[in-house]
Amino acid sequence: MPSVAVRNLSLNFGAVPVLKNLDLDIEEGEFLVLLGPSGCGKSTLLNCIAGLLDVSDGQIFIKGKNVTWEEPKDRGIGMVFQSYALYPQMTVKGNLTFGLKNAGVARDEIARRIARTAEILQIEPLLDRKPAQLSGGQRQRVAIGRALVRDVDVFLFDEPLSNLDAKLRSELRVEIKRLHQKLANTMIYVTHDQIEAMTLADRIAVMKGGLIQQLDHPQEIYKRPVNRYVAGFIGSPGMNFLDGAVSTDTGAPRFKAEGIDIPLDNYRFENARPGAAVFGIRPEHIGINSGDDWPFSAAASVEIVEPMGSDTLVWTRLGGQNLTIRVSSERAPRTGDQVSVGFDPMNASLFDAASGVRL
Amino acid sequence: MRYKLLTAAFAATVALPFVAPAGAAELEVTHWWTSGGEAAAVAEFAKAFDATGNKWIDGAIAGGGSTARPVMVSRITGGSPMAATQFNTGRQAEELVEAGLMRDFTDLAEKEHWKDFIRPASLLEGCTVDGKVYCVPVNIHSWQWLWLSNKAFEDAGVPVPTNWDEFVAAGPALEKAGKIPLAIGGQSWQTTGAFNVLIPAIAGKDIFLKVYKDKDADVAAGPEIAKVFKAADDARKMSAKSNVQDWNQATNLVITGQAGGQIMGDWAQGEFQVAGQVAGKDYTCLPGLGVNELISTGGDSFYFPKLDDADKTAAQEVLASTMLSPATQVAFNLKKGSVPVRGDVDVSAANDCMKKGLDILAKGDIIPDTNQLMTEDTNNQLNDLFVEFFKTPSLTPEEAQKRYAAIIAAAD
Amino acid sequence: MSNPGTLAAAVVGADAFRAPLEGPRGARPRRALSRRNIFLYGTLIVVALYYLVPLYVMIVTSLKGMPEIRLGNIFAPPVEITFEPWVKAWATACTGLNCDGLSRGFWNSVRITVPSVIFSIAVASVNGYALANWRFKGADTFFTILIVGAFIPYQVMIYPIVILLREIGLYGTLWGLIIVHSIFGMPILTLLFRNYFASVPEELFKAARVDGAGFWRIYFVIMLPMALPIFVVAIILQITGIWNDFLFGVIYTKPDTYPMTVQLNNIVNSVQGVKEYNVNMAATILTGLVPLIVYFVSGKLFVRGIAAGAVKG
Amino acid sequence: MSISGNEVRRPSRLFRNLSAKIASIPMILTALFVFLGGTLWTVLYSFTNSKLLPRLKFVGLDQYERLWSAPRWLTSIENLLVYGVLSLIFSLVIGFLLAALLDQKIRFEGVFRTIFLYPFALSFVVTGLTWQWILNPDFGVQRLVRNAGWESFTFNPLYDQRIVIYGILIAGLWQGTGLVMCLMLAGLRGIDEDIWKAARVDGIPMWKTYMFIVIPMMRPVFITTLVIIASGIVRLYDLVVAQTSGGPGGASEVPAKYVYDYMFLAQNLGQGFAASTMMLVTVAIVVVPWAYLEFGRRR
Repeated sequence: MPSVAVRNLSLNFGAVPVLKNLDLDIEEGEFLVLLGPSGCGKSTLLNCIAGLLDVSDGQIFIKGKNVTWEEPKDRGIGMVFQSYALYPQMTVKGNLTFGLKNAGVARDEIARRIARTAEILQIEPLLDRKPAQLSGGQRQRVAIGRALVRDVDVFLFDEPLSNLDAKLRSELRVEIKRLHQKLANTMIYVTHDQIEAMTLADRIAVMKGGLIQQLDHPQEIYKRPVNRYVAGFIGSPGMNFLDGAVSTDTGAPRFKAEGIDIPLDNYRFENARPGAAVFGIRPEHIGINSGDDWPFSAAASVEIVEPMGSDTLVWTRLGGQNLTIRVSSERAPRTGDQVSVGFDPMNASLFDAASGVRL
Repeated sequence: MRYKLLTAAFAATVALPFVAPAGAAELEVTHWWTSGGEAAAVAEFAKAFDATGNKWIDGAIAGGGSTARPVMVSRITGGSPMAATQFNTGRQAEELVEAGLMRDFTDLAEKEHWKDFIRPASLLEGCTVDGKVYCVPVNIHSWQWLWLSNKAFEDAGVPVPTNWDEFVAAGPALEKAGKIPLAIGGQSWQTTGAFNVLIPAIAGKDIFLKVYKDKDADVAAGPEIAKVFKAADDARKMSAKSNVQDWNQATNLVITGQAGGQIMGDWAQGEFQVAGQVAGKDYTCLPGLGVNELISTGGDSFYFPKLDDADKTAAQEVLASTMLSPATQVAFNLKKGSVPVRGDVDVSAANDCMKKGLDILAKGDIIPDTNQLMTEDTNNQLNDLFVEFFKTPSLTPEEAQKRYAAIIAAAD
Repeated sequence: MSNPGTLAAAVVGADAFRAPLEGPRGARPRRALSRRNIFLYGTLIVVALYYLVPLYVMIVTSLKGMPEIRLGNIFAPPVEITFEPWVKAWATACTGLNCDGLSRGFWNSVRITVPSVIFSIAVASVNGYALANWRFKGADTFFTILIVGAFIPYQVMIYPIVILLREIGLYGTLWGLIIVHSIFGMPILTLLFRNYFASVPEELFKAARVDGAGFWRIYFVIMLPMALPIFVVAIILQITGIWNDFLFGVIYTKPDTYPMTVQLNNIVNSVQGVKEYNVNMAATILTGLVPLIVYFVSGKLFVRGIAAGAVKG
Repeated sequence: MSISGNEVRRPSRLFRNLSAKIASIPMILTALFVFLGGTLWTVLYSFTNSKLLPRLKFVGLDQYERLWSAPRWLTSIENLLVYGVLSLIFSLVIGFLLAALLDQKIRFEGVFRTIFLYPFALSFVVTGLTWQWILNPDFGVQRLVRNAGWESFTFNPLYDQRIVIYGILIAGLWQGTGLVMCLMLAGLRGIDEDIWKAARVDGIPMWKTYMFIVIPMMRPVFITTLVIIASGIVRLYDLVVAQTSGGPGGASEVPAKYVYDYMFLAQNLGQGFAASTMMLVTVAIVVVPWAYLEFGRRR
């Protein structure tokens, strides 16, 4: 039985549809990330699951129970917010216990849960402080703690790390992952940061315009994006896209553009058809002067070199189109060099130029 | 009073061109005369003054002296004075005069022989500081009147009383007929006024003077005043249902027969007149509450702040003369319901009540007005006491008298 | 584009789970007349009635003749509508000898209100800006004095101000009155502007300084255009405050220049026999009309402006 | 390369921020000469026996002794206390409740808001007159109810000494709660949406969320509101004059009216100044520490 299930979920704000007939099943103990740019409906979906927004149509199940019309508190969820939403005039302890006291949980039970939560999150020294006396990272820990003490099966995270600086963000990211491993709860996590999504998720749901574009394991989404939108959204630096056309004139399919002719023998087509297409290849799948025997190789000129420490990004021009390549720093060329670039179309993705659907 | 009205008018027309200045000026005159009778009266001043070629700019401030006086004082001390302003005859403007802000009219007064025709002499004395004349008294007002509605008593089936005791005795009958026996407005000066009227009527003139002129606190705490408080206690019981604020609303209750009577100064007469009522027929007036026929000689005076403008300064003198001229005095006072300050004008047009007043005045049965005897400060403390006394049944006459005596003891 | 539904099903591959999942679907049913709505709107409507009754009484009374007022109750609608009280209040009601009603006071009020509003807001906004962005030593002390000054009853200050104005020779002039209004508007207005400017991101102010803009340039070019919401609040507060002022109007003007409120007081207190309630009410509405219109037209901006920074401590 | 040249002197402190100082001159002058100067002047002359005009003839504490033995002053203080406490409580409670109701995403919010706010546009004189009229026993509410058949109904606050101050309170609240509602509404709108969500997830009932979370979060709003209401209460004058003129029998007197009446009506400036000094002292005891904490020290 899925831990959380969403059936035919629709939500309209007035006449504006925000979520369109969504279906989603989340397994027990799974870490699902809802990923997308702002306005894609990911937070709205989370709020619907939490019961903070009333759905227009469809059903929501949590642990097999239909909670479509339940109050948030009765859904067995805990939620962590982007702005932490800590009650500012209460101490950390007050924040953690307020909901429990309201639910009428026995005093020793509350104490036990507080102790456990504080231990897990290592916030024991903070218990008597007020939120204003905490740093951003500490506040977020307390916010997580507030979800934790509820002792629920499903945790909802609404962009919990967006308000933190880069270093803290990566630290807390690890901590959330550790937390998930330790608790093994179902977690639904909303973010616009694809690195967070990739690092944390068991599965990622990439959303756009109120629809789930692709729901899959991170590697699968990374390797085999279902459309050009997903391909572009995932990965940093982004996937290279070359405009051209698939032709089968000579028998075997080839991708052709000005000055480019790529044999597609190794490519696993899902639905091959000739015509205008976009060829996508990730920067780390391209080699420079590697001497390997690539199915495709060509000469390109280096325009910009960006050292990033372990890796270096090389911006080149191939047949009038941009091509970004990630190489290890020892092998980085210099600006203005003529280099030979090569890759295996097996690692590439082909999309229909008009619909963006994977070919 | 020997002179005919005509003679007076003639005298005025002769006198006026004589003092009229070359340049006409606009003079702003502030006062708090805004009720029907008052406005009609002040119009007489304006008409007479405009006839001299100058212009009367009316600066009426409604709401009574309490609203108007702060405005007047502020403007005079602020250095933006009006050309002439009303105060009650007495000590209200004393300090403004001492501060040198008011014009000295001694020369004009001597030239026009004010001393000879203004009576009683106490009026001009009220305007005199260190032997110099600073104001023009324009009327004599007396407080000691009980105004009775003939209709109300008719409705109640009792004869119209002829004195205070009968009036008190008629109270229950009036009340039974659904009338308010005694109308008193909520403004504090009305209650003080009523009490001060009761003193000479109940305790006599000597006691009145001992308390207010000599500030004798022992007398104020004594048995005579205790009797007055007893009478005031009657009065407050009779006025318990009087739910109006302004004095002329109270008068209106009498005019319309909703109330039996009102203790109010002679200015109330103007209201009866505007309502077209006739003394003796529609209403009855009892000077001195019908007990002790004497009247006080208060009234209004005009003060003239010092101005820079020469034309206006000249016009101020014209205005002063105009206000005192026999014709204006008659016209003004008939409308106002007050008595002219001149003893030499014909007031045959006066009605019954005014004539009663004139007779008493001629007999010399007069007492000074409380405004002349006491500072505004003391008057105000008395106001605070009596407004509370009249509206608070739980405040006993004994307790009130104790507070009364304390105020008198502290008065200067 | 692939169908997300199929996709999810394909990934999970668990159609078997779907059968037992039963229960309500769709939006939670809400009746328009739910208990919550009855309570909510019921309360609001009852309270709104309480707020509207006086206005209703004012209007109804002003349209009745005096006999009808004396007989009927004040809440009854007029049997016979008459506009005479309005005409009288506007044009012919008397105070002393002046029988031109409120009409004279209207333009006087405009002449007093417009420059006073402009001047007082100009001064207070610059003050607030200086306090928020250009702090100097002692500024807060002066500001504290100013705030405490907001609690001083106006009456207490009448005398000192009379003396002050006399000494600088402005007593009885329009400028004198403008200064008085500016002085008494200053505490609250300065507080509003200070709070608002303090909430403007400091980076903006710093950027402008780096760009070489000085005190006045930053004020006029950067701050002023941004401060529109709070200016609306200040303007509304000042228009109503100054238009409704009685005390200063009566003390610092002359009969020729009496504002409308003084005329209103004169008309209402010039009782002739009986109180003409209908004329009083008409005069009252006429006097309150300008600030009322200001509120009806710009109430939304007022609320928005207050939300935009007025209430930030 | 040598780093030298004209030695730059540190500019005088006085001229730093010169424009700001010049721009603050009106405020400084007002604070110093009007509010501070005027106050000191008033306090100084409260020790004199000034009558119509201020004169420096000192009489020690005489004016204060007289003040505190004057029954009217005691009544005034009592009235201000009753009115002040009730007005504070009711305007805050009613203002907040109205704001909370309007914050429920209701329809016609603008209409309701305008209705609640419009009395604030009217002057106290107008407010006082209108309510005097409505509370008039012969024409207003009492008559209405009696006409409807309840003959013994008595609601006559303006002519009943015991309850007159409540009659004034009714009018005062009518006039003032709109602004309080407005401020509260602004405060409510400023509360982070996530707080509400968090409270809902925690299962905290709405009234508890308001009581224990939202209201404490609105502290700055409450303080601003408090300043505005309290300064209005201390200055309460016009409303009383328009509605009751202090009556009946002085039962609705307030300190500001005492000050005004003694300064101008009784022509006893010294007494008026003493009364206003007492008002100032009371205000200062409450306000100065708060203002100092709120504005003086925050850097």
